[in-house]
Amino acid sequence: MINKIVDTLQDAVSTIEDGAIVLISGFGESGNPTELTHALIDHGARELTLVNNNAGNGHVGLAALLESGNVRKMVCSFPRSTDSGVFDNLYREGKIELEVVPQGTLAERIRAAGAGIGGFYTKTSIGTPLADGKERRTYNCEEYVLEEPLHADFALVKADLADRWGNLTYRLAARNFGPIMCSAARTTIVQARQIVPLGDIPPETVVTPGIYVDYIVEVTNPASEREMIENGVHYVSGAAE
Amino acid sequence: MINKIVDTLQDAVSTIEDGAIVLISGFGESGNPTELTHALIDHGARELTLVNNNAGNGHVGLAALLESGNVRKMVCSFPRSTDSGVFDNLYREGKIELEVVPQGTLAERIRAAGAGIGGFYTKTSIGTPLADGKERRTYNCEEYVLEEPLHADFALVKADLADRWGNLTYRLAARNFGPIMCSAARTTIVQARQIVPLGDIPPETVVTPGIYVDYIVEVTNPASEREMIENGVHYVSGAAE
Amino acid sequence: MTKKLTRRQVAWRIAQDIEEGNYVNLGIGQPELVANFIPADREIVFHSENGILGMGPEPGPNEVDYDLINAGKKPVTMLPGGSFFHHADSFGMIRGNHLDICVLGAFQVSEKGDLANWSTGGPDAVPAVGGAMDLAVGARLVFVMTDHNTKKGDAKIVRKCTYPLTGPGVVNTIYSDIAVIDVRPDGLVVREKVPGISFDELQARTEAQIGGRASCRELSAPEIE
Amino acid sequence: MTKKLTRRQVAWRIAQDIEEGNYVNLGIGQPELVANFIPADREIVFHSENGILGMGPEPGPNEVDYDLINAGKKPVTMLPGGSFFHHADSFGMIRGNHLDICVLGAFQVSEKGDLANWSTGGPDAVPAVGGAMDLAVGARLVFVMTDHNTKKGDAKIVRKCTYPLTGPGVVNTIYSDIAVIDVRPDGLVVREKVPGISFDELQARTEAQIGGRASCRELSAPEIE
Repeated sequence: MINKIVDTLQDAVSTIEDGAIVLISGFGESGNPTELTHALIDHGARELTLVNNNAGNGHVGLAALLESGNVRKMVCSFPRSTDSGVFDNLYREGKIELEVVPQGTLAERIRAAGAGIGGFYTKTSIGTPLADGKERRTYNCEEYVLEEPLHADFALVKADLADRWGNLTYRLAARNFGPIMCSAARTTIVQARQIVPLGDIPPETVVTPGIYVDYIVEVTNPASEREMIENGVHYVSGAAE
Repeated sequence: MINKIVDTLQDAVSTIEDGAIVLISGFGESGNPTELTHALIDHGARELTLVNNNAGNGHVGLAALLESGNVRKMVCSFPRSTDSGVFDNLYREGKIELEVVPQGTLAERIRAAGAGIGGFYTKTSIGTPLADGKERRTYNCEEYVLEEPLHADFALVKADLADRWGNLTYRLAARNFGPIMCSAARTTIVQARQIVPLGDIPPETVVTPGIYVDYIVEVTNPASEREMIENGVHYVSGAAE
Repeated sequence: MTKKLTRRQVAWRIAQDIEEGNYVNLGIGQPELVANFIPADREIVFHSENGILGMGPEPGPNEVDYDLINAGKKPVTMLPGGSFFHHADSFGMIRGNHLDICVLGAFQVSEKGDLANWSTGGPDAVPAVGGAMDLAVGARLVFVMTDHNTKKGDAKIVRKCTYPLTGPGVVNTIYSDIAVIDVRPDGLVVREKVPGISFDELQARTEAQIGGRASCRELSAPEIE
Repeated sequence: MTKKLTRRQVAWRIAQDIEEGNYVNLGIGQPELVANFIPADREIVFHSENGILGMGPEPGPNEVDYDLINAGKKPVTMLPGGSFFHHADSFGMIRGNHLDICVLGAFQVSEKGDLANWSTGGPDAVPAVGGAMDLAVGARLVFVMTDHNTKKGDAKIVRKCTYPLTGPGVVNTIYSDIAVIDVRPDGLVVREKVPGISFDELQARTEAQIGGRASCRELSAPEIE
């Protein structure tokens, strides 16, 4: 019997190795796999490359993972926020590498990796410093830049419902990067708010088919990063102080 | 008030002009917009280029449109079928141009047109005659071929539910080419089994967002091409004989 | 005396140029104000980069749900007819020219419609681009909402942008606090200017050459608190 | 006496090599038979190019719904846990190496694993490729199900394909009516052959050079009506 459900967050992230490229879902604070991210901090894999739209807030979730010192490189479209001091400091001190990618190009590169596309042309960034040094092509009298797929070793994704085959749905706008990240990673690890019996998700409303998912762990009441930040939480491996 | 609903099939197809490139949804007999296709025959636009996975069956729907003499070129992945005599004869008599595209490349070219991609690289067809004369690129030690987006003037698509904004759902596997074709055409024309009040389709289960749709006409009991073929129907403009 | 528009009045002015049935993306920050001033008889569908069509107004205090936020990460609501989709689909929608209008802020706009709005090129700044470059090339019409001059009085509408570009030749219309200026193939043309400023004064506050002296109309907006 | 396998027995043999939890696409025609012989204790997820995961068995006469067909355009059913998606997503799944196995028919397979299964290159034939080229490059393992020789007795397992290719170097294992042959970097290796045929006889019926003389085992299948 196919059963992708694992019992603990620790089990779910246990195969993430040093040097891995890890996609982390979420935008703002919708769709962040905070519990999986904290489990990755505890797991302690080092020299990671992370991919997310942003670069974390406060001292929880993605920001706490950055703060752990285990991240070598951040790939994102918008690292700045009102509360992105952890990343800002690492960057200014030269302790982390940054690759800034336009948001749509970031999404399309992830999608391309999942869909077996060996590169694509976009008009986005033509005429800007972000196109410097990249191959170009003229199509239909307009200039396009070549972008390559963004393959990853792991994806950490937050979903709403899941079943034992790994079929997923997402809540509201928390869908954001989840479906494409699930498809682009060699191993996809999902925290779902609720695991439901196989067949409970109607086949027309499955958003991520189970083929893209490897491990699922149920996190019934996922933390609000906003509330943690407001309460001054600093996540440190093994203990929230 | 936004209202994309039109009263008649005739109104829906009335802007299709001679020489248009027309995407037609469907695979086998699931998702074929048979009534819209017949309306296009009646409308009489000439010198059309059609895009569909196949090339029609019997003498109804797509096959009847081919038989009308109004089609200059067919773009598809698999024109042959047990009952594709109309196309076969046109092709053997040199009366129609054929562009054969691998099925996944066909789908991806349509998707690329809708998504503003100016070309993409696929491994599909490398080493085969279908890659002859096309640009290539090596990515990650493997060879890929460049494919261009497939833009269209019109799409004729069959959906299940629709609302006045043009949001769509599809029945079962009848989804096939519908969503990508809606996005790739300058004007998208939809026949829906049922038009529902705005808000009746939950926002998480909308498959085609209304932004991709221009006209909707309700066809409550769409014809079964299979039954028509079994009953020997030959669709001819203005009358089924 | 020059009667320049408030930001809310500029937002009002932009809203008048958004037509019934338009699909519109409002950039983060000031452009978000535009949503408040859409004429009541027009049905507009608002898009957000994070995968939403059909955003409604700000939620009431008991309706806030942080799984339902806009690109600016502020809570929003959904109108009947809205839909959710993933990020690749959302930016396919943007890049594929399906949005009628996007409204963006600007550091600089050039006389050719070049837009610079993501980086001042400072060596210490953390570079961050977000979806601006995609919106700039993707939307059918790009409206810029900006003060006409910087706080220091420098021109923001310039011959050539000195900041790194977001996109070349992408801007269609500039809505400033003192003028509405269209970017045309032959250069910038003032469509409207506020009363109390002469065309020469407007030119003096605009580094780029502007045309439309004879045809430009009055830019006015209702009092908005 | 050579006891060659029936098609259903070949399908059975292939089914034995499909593992618990595999995602599998069965090509149109003979390969579809494989679904009937999956061991009862293995849960397999079947994919169809037209946008289905989790296909179940043929429907009963009253369950037929022509909106639920497979790539061969035959009515199917859905298992609990199935899902629908559009064609671009379906072929993204194929090209993106997410399928574990696809089973395809063949006109010819070369000693390098080149596959020719879409065109005999005849000048009068209507060219038609469908999804074969995508499956050939996309699936992690490509199994070929084929008669060992043509009806005329010609070799189908050849040094070099004479028909136009579907994909170069894509085949992993050939399941014929008399042998199971793996395509390895150093050439073809017979894993199993039916009793009653000597290795030399098998080589004589195979244009390509075959190895595995010492290690090959017996190919057998239960009687299937």
